[in-house]
Amino acid sequence: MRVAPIPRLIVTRLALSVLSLFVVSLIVFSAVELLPGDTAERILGREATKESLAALRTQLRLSDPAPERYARWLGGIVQGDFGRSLVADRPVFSYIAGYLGRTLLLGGLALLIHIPLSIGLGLLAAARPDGASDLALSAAVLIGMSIPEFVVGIFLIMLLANDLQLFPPLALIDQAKSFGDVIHMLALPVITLNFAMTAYVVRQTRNSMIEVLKSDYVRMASLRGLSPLRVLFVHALPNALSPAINAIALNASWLVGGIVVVEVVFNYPGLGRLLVESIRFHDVPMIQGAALALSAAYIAVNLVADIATLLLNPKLRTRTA
Amino acid sequence: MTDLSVLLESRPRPAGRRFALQRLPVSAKVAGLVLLAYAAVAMLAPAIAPYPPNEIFVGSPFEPPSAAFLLGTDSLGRDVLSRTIYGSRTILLMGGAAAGLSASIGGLLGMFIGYRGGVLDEVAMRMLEIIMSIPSIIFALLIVGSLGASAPLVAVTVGLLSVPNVARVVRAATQSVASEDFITAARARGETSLSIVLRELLPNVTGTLIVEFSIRTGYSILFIGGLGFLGFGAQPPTADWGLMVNEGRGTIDASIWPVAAPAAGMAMLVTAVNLFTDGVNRLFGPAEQGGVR
Amino acid sequence: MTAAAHDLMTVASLTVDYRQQGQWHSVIRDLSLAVRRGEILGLAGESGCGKSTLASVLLGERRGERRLRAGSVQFDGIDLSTLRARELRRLRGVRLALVPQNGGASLTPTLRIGSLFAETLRAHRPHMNKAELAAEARRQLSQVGLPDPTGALARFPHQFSGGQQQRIALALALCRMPDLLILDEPTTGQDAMTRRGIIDLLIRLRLSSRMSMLYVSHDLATLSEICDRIAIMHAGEIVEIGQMEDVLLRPRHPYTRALVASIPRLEAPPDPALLPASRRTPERITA
Amino acid sequence: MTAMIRSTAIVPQLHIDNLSCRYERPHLFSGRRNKTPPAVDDVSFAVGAGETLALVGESGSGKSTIARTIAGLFPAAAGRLRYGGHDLTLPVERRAAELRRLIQIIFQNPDASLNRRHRIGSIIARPLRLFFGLSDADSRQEVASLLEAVRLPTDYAERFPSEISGGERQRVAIARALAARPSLLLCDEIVSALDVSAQATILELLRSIQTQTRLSMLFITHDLAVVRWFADRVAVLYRGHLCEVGPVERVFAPPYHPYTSLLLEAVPVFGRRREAAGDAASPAVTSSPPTTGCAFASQCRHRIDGLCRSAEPPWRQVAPGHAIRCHLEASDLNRITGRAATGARLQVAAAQKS
Repeated sequence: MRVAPIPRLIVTRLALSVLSLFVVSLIVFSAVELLPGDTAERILGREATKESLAALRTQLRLSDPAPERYARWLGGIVQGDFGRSLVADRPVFSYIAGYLGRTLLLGGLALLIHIPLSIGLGLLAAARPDGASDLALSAAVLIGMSIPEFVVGIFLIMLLANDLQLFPPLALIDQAKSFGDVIHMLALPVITLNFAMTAYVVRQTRNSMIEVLKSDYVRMASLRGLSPLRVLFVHALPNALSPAINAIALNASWLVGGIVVVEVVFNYPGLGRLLVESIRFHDVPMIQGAALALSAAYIAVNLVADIATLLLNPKLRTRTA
Repeated sequence: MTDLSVLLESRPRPAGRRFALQRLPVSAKVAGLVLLAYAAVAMLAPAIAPYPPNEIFVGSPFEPPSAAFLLGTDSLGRDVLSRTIYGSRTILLMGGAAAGLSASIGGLLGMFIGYRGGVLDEVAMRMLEIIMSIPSIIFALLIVGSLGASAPLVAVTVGLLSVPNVARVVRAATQSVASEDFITAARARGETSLSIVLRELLPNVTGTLIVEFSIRTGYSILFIGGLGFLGFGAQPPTADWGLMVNEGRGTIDASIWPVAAPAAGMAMLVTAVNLFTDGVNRLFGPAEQGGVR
Repeated sequence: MTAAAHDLMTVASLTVDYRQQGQWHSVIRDLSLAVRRGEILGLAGESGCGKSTLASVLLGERRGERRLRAGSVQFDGIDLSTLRARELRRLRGVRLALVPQNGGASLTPTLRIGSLFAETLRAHRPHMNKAELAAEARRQLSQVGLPDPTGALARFPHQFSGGQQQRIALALALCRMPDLLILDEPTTGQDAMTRRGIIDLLIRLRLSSRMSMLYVSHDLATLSEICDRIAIMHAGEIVEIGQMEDVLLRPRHPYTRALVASIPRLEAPPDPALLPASRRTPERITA
Repeated sequence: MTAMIRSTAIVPQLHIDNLSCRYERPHLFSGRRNKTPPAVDDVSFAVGAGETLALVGESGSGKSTIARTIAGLFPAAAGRLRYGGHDLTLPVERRAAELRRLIQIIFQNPDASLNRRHRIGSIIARPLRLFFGLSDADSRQEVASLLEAVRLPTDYAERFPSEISGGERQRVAIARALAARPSLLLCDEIVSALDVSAQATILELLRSIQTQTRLSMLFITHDLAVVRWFADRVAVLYRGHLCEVGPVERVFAPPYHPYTSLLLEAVPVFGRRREAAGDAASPAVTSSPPTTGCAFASQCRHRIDGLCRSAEPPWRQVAPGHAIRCHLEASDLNRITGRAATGARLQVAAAQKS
């Protein structure tokens, strides 16, 4: 009966992730089915004759039952064939790869700033609970969380890009020549994303740190005559971090969705903006590809976050019985 | 021996009983007043808005604020103040409906599976986990994009997408209450399941439900605003804040007001909701439930 | 011998306030007490009487919501209330140690038992090497009767039973052989057999080292097993203090009397009202 | 065997014959069931009218499981359970209202057993409405007299549980149980969470109520000192196995079951300092009890090697109504355990008494 808990949990999580992806594919496929018109009409446009439409339908086997078409579509995707974009008339796969990369770049940079910033601020707030800095920080992050990303983004553009000319208003990443350029261009979207994410982690870190500082084991550590630094960094911090890491994990997955709006605001050529535009143009293969890729990223982030929290918790790592 | 107990036992003083609302922190009370003001403005929109919201060229385009147009006019010469006032109706109605939908369905589902437990609970939780592992915004874009954007559809979609989150929290609260001995005592007396849920369980998860509703309201407003901004919410010419920001941002150099007014309305509304949530959470949240004594 | 030479810890006219909703309330009022060298003093009282607060003050702990309004706390002639943090730290663990009520919660969940011992030993004796630290920790753990001390070093606190966690907490408190050991309800909430095991350890310690101890508990029967003297605390004051036998067998204060009367014991029947009806008339006790 | 350990002096009302209980959790995906050792293994006893039977054991001995099984809150894996003419193997949902009324259970922690969102008056009135159909208005008088019966002021009806002390809360729980006019009260560690003064008050209260109503009680506790003067009979439970049953005077006098002897030694002697320590090693309790032989064998100081670990110990009647389940003969037990400090100490106490 003794199965090592961690590998078993990871396998369960992995299985669930694959299941989730499968459900996503079902949803994506059926949502697109609901779009007015069919693929043939979309390809040939409004002026198409009945005959050409019928010919194309037979060629694309559009009259097959939906489950059959779904299976065929899924089979293609498993082999890397996402179909051809109706608008760009290029294979979807090559298209989304670049967009996905850029989305991950933006999200990754945002997280890179987010993690130290929010944990640092949380610890700062916990240093003096209900003190002036705590109250000011709580108010600031709460307001930051309450302003929609698109508003933050637009006003940052107005202020820092148009008026002060510190940063470019649009994140035209294709024109970046050096890594410095990339940072410069992505500064505003990264700040925007951090506005929304900071509050939650700051609050979790603050609360759990306050809780941990009150705990018996921290009290006993200082009663054993350990130095304050050791009490703080060896006894308090590692235990306070796990709720914060949970919050970061939630934020990381939120990021995959939140990035859609920010990409549109900054005209950033990422997967989110691609999805929004494909839906506007009813570019079915592209919608499917982009939605699936974004969901896969989201699920992967969730999976990584889950496993990270599992590994950080000695109670889960070494369960007896 | 009875005297002994009088001598020895310390009795907590009966705390002055006050209504829950009175015990809210000041910030939450202020936030509550702001929310009431929003509700009043939304309800009285036809009476207080100086112009019909969608009437074009009541002034010339991009007029700066003046006595006639307190917040100026937009690119089509519509009165920004009137549109902003009417916009509060749209967002409150949609946000409230979405939050109400998720809190009620999620609440019922969470209580049901939390109380019943067993295999049903495990299966339901796995399903909720799968739904939650799909990013909501993609879900929403796909559904709204394929069925055609309309205010009710957006509200329902956003509401339903939050059901798993609410259900999970309420389920956990229910489970912790359901494992307590007063529930066991009720079972031992032979109370019906319905009576246990309504009489014993519900009063102990009401706080959680209120907090969840409050959280979901803030979340839904932001979500719906975002969808509106992307063009997947209420459609033109509706006075919708997200849509107004999107329409005005191209011409922000000509006039900031068509963007600033709805943006400020939105930011203040969500701040108020979040402050209120914070207060309610302090009243009913886990800290309070752990420390009732 | 003078009183100062006699007494290890002295508390004089101590008044401690707590802040609650902006107002200060006294939880300890004008309390004087001394722990003598080599004795075990029991401090008994019911929940909320201020005994845990007193223990915390005696450890030199300072809290924002608490203030010492009057009086002094001296450990071996050192005034704890004015001591600088650095100096206080040198006392703690080395000369002054605590065994808490909940041993399990007092062990940092993310650290292995070996690290807990190593850091505690190293905090005061930085030159010890790894092998010495491990050997010392093993010695301490086997002294408190923990099975497999070597294996225990590599394990996390949650992998032990409640009774074992309490033993580990005791071993950690003892690892520098403090002059004064403060025990705050160390057996409350434990099973009878676990309690017996911990009391046996303390008795052994008392017999072998004559370490001074302040044993805080609501359990008078347990206190009577190991204490030389007992102080009864009620509503922030010491109402009676004296030799264990005098206080428990010949209590004078009405509160002590009431408390003693309500303790269930095997040897003597309590108030006749507590006897089953079947046994109030002795002739019915036939085989 | 069952007949032997049943006291002959009283008419039994509650009959527990060969009860076994098992905690198991079905696994959703694998479908297999975790094989756990039974929490209660082949336990038999009876409680007569107006009698108090104390069920004594450490945590994990299965004593609470037995109470919950009698209350119909936990299924019996095997055994016959009867109360008067009623079958107790049915879960509480399928029991007749009359049976649910007759058996009431009181829990350890009144903080958890009273719904903090209800006023005390409404908590006590609930069984009145359920079992006697009294409306809230009709029950007001009855609630007041129940509060008086547990010696609480009648204006407590308006208070919430958080506004009274722990001992008072437990008295409210007792009042709620009494509201059903039960004939059997299951008391699950009801004083162990309370201060000693509150403990004494509760015990005295239960005693006086019992004198007035001829209530039967199954009193579950880990504290032998509490039951010494409170119970009529005692049953000692070790890891789901009954090891000794008998009238309280008999159980607290030699011969003892080796486990009872150990438990008795663990009880502090009030007002006498101990000058010698016992064996300080943490008892090597294995995670699961042995499947063969005596459950207590691994911890037993008087174990007979070869026999105790392999064969089930027999029940030995050492006096009328007093039975010990051990491989050792009564005379050996008397010689070995009677010599122990506790035995001597109790005999001293008995001598003082007479």
